[in-house]
Amino acid sequence: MRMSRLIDDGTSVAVTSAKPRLSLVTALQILVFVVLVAAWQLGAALGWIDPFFFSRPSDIAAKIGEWLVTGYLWPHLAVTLTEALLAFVIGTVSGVACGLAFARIELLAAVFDPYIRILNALPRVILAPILILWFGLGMASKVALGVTLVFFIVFFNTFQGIREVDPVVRNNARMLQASDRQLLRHVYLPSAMAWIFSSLHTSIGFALVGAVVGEYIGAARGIGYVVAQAQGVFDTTSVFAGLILTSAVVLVIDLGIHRLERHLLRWRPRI
Amino acid sequence: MRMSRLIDDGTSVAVTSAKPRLSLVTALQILVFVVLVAAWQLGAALGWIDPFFFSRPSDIAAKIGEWLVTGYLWPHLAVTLTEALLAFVIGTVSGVACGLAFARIELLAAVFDPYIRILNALPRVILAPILILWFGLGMASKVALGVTLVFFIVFFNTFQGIREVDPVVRNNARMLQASDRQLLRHVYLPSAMAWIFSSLHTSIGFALVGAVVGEYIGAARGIGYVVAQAQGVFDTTSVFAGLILTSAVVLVIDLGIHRLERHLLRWRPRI
Amino acid sequence: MTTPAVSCRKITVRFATPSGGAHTVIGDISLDVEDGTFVAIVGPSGCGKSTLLNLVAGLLQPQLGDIAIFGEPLTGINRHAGYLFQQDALLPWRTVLDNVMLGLVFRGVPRDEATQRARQWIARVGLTGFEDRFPHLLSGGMRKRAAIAQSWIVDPRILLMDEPFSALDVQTRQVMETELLDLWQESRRTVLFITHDLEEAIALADRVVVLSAGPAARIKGDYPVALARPRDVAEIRLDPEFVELYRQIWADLRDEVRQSQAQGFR
Amino acid sequence: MTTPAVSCRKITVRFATPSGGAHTVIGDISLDVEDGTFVAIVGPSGCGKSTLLNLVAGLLQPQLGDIAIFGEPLTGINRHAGYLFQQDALLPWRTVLDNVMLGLVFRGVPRDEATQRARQWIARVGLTGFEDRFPHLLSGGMRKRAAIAQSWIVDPRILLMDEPFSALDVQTRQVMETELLDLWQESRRTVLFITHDLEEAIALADRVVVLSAGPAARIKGDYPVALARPRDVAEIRLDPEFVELYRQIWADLRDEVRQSQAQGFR
Amino acid sequence: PAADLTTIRVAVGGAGCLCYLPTMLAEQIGAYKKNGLAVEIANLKGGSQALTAVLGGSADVVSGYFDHTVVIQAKQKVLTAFVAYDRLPGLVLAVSPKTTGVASLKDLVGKKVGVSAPGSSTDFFLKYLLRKDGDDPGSVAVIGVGLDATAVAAMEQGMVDAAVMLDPAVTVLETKYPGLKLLSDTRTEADTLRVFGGQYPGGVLYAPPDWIAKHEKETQALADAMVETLQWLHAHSPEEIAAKMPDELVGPDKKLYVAALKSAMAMYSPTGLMDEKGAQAVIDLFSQSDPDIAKAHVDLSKTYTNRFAAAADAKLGIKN
Ligand SMILES: Nc1ncnc2c1ncn2[C@@H]1O[C@H](COP(=O)(O)OP(=O)(O)OP(=O)(O)O)[C@@H](O)[C@H]1O
Ligand SMILES: Nc1ncnc2c1ncn2[C@@H]1O[C@H](COP(=O)(O)OP(=O)(O)OP(=O)(O)O)[C@@H](O)[C@H]1O
Ligand SMILES: [Mg+2]
Ligand SMILES: [Mg+2]
Repeated sequence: MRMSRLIDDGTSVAVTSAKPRLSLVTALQILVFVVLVAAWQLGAALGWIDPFFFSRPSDIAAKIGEWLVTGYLWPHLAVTLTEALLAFVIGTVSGVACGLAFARIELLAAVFDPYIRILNALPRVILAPILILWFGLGMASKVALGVTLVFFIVFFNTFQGIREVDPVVRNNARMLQASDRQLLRHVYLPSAMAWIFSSLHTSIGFALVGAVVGEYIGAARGIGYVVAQAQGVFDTTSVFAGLILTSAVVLVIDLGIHRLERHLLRWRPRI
Repeated sequence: MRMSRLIDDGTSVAVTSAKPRLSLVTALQILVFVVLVAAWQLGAALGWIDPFFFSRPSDIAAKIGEWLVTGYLWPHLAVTLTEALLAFVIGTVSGVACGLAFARIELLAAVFDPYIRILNALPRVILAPILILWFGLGMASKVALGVTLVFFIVFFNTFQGIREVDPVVRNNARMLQASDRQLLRHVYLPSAMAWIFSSLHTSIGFALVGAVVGEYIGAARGIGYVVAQAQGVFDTTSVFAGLILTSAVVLVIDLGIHRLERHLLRWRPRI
Repeated sequence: MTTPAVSCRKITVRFATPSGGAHTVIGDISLDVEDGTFVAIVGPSGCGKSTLLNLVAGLLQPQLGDIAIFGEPLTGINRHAGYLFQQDALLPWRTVLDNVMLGLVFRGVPRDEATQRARQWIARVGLTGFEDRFPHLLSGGMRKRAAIAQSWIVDPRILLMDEPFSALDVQTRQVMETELLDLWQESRRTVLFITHDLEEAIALADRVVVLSAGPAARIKGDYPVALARPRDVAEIRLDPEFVELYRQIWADLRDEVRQSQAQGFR
Repeated sequence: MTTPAVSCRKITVRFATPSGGAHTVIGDISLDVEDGTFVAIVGPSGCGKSTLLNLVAGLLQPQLGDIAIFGEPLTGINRHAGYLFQQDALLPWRTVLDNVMLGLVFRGVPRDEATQRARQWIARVGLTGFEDRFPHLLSGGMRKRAAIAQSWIVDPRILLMDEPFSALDVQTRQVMETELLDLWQESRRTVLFITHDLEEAIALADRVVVLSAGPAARIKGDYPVALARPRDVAEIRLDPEFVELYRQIWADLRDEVRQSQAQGFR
Repeated sequence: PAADLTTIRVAVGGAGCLCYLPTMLAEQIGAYKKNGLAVEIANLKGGSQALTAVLGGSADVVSGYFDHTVVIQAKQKVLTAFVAYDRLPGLVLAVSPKTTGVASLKDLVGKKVGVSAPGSSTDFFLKYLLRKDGDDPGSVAVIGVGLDATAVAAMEQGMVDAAVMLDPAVTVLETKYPGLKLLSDTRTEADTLRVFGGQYPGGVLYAPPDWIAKHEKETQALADAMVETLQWLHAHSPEEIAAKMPDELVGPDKKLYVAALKSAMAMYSPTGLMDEKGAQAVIDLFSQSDPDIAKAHVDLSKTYTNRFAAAADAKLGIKN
């Protein structure tokens, strides 16, 4: 463990406990993947795992290949991703905005606190029919479902992040005559940034969950629709293929978030 | 806004922007409640809101009263709460433990990072059948569903919270010869506490969501079962009554979490 | 008589103790500071110097008593004051340059002009070449110097400084002291300056206020410093008048510190 | 010849600059410290003093060169050293008492004994009555004193101190200096002591090391202090030998600071 | 050209169920298009959700079980069926392969029985069977197990002792466990008559009466398309039907699908007409099970109309 990043000039001494090397990490990741998949395939072959319920990796791969070749998947994936991204953006923006407002306006926070908690405890999936009622069977209802999941995760973290601001730094900015807006922009937001990003990693997953579950409950297209249909005809392979593909896509989006985070939080001491 | 809590000795001067007074807050909370309920009831009476979809507050209150009197609700509520609490505890403990492990062991974090993200992006509700397959139709499958929701929220926040520890404080403890265990107990955990608590507020809600949704999909008792039954016969009143009651219970649990948080984080400067 | 820049009337400050009691930090202090004077505040560690500055800054409200700034009762933040905090107070997510120009940006100075003025100030505190560093990459003394530039650049009518130079080596410190005196000479701002270095206090100030040991600190002594201006911070320490004043205040201070130690030490 | 307590051989430290380049902070320094000696380190602000202490503490690895502690190459944390950091380093979630006894708790000392010893130390640094306060409720000087107690209580074989007394008023400071000398006299630990106060350095140390201005700081001078022990930190400043030494080192230091300013200031 | 087609949004509560097959088949054989309709089929998790979607205006027509039009009258809402494509309900009460000693309904007392969801048609069916047999419906523990893989898993693992199921789930189990004990199989006309004393409608197309009034032409077109489809269906073998269906509805096991289809063929009505006795049977069944429905005095004439199906039959020259 080091206090800070050092420059390694090649001639230098060995450095203890450096960041694990990239190639090693990749190798191990692949190893884990191979082991898991092999165990699954073997389990299915030996009858420990019932392929009726869990399918087989080889079948899933074949199914994914088929979808990619026939292009069957793209329109569904496009719909689901659009919904998830919209839910993510809307949920994040509103979560951050409300978190800021609540953290700054004590009366607001005190009065609405129990209501926010009640809403957070509502099982949204049960409310899905109501969302469909309000927003129809199209994208809007799925986006709404996703937003109800993302919002609270982002909200609670933003709220807490703002309260974590170093009082001395905040007072310094106030003495430098920052207006409330400027305080928000230059002090509260950057200070809460680590908190907000932490919630984004969770919430991108939940945005997708919202979209897929919404489609699963009622839709005419989207991955959730595909999965629901497959489940109806005991096509476990397609269920897994659909889930795996969506996860892969989220992984890519999350990587983007991670990049952004690294950039925006480059001012922090590296541990 | 004040730098710190002052003692008000009665004779003292007016203090600017003090914490909003408790009675005012309560009054406003009740006002908000009354306005919302009245609008709802009135909307239903005037036909703006279709009671078929949204019921009426008076009906809901009557239904809750009936349940309480006949005792119909208690066994269901008990089941759901047990599931939610178990999911909450298991999810939190495992989330914190994994968060700690990941934050401390870089290789582990690097290798499993994509897998954690993939799992987080899986729509659990679709996996509910698989959970039922593994854990049966009883409580265990609902607890498992709740855990899959709670775990990630707590995990990501713990992971980040640990990384937020002040490097100087950490180095100080290391120079005082803290062992790795001691470092964890005396430095990392307390430092991450604010982060962990922030995630607990979100996750208690999700623990309940997991339990109720699990029951909704397949169970013989529990609030989710009651709600599913009511939805099947278009009994919106019971749906809302069930949801409202559970939310109320979560509110009480969350209050407990809040108390604990206040106690454990009493060392922080009040803003 | 002109209205004083800062006027504290019978101020009392109490803090809650963990055990639920009250800890009186400042007990019934009154203090007037005329506009344009340089006041140094000295006193034992933990007696309430920073608390006093927080009061004048408007960051803390007293339980009893009133504070007026240029004759107006102080409510909320003191808009006339700049404050150099005892602790690290730079925005960690801003580079040195951005930190230094922050006050200008807040006041709506155009970015170009602000950048240019900030660069000048960075040079004055000897941080040229470190403009694009984030604070955690600086040494303690460098952070302090950046903070000095940050609070001086906006040229506030009242300058509150809490041990600004204690993290600096002797030479850099003299440079900064001279810089401060030059600045003050030009614009005659009101300065409240906390220091542990009595020599520094006398060398710089028009008036040295000695606080008594806490709890319930009072003003123990209030010494006018009649030394001629402009002063050379290095030379003046040899001035007999300086030495005499030092002896007087020191005697006063020593009593206080002794008392504070009697309460706390051993 | 005995093995030195600390031995640095041709140490070079570079940091990455934001622009992607490298900034050499310490350039090829070699330094041996015999066991039981009290070494003071002085040098201009930002020259690399804290970096040097981090190296000896094992918190930072040099790009080039080796460090040995009691003859053993240093890998990871230096288990023989106690470190009093320049920044606030108390655990904010622990009361003063808990903070002070932390090192003992880590070493498995029974709680009762640890508490008792911690209370003694709290008294020695004058914080009696503040045992159950959390750090953010203390003044800057009080926090520093708590940190002093925290690092001294475990009585490490090598004591690293980074500007321990600069936040203290003159009198408290003398009390702490005396305390430190007493402690050292008893147990003859090895001390590396960074200060900006040259008088303090000479009054306390066996040896004063002057670092040159950065970048690539080197050892500019290394002065043995032959003043008799035990010393009275207040009286010794009047000793002619002291004054002569001060003059010598000051001349040396001034050059350095001037150079550092020429690079940075204006 | 597509621009001339009227778009109708049809909500189905679980497109995988064979009971709804004609809805999808019509699309596959181009029956909708032929009648000037563009149909957009939305798949919902359950029949009640499909109904809610139509009442809320997010869909126009439900392809679902007739019994919902009865239940909903207790809530002062009216929905009218205009084509009945299933003349048998297709509900099967099967005993878990893990459970021994259940030979009749009586043996279910004190046991756990799975239904798709509490409060659903399967639930009511179970209770009706029990009551008819003279058993107390409260004496069995009802568990929601869904319709598809969950239900199969619950049966296979013995999490429930018996379950009310639909196809293809029943056929899946039957294939895996050839001796599967069925306590009641309303995929057959015989069992349906024994249980209900007449035909008992399953899947129908229904819509709010005012929608029908405003969309006479479209309703008729839907009825026409559906009856054509039924005719086509009975004129083809299960293999040919399966070949027409989209892959995602057939699933990975075509043989299984065909097998299920075979046992389901009798279920599909050739005419699309509602049997009045059957409709009355539904009302009776639900009035018995649910006091609210009994109180509501369901108006049979509002629950369905044979007007459109009769006209369609006439057009195609089908004799009734
Ligand atoms: N983590 C880091 N990354 C990059 N540069 C650093 C880092 N830490 C210190 N530096 C640089 O190293 C130089 C020396 O820093 P150091 O803290 O050792 O100075 P110092 O002699 O202790 O100064 P002071 O007396 O002001 O405390 C400074 O120029 C600083 O900017
Ligand atoms: N927020 C607070 N809550 C409770 N007590 C406080 C608080 N801030 C300061 N105190 C107490 O007030 C007293 C004075 O603190 P202050 O920071 O004003 O001292 P100071 O004179 O600046 O000391 P130093 O020279 O060490 O900085 C101390 O005893 C401290 O414990
Ligand atoms: Mg102070
Ligand atoms: Mg330093």
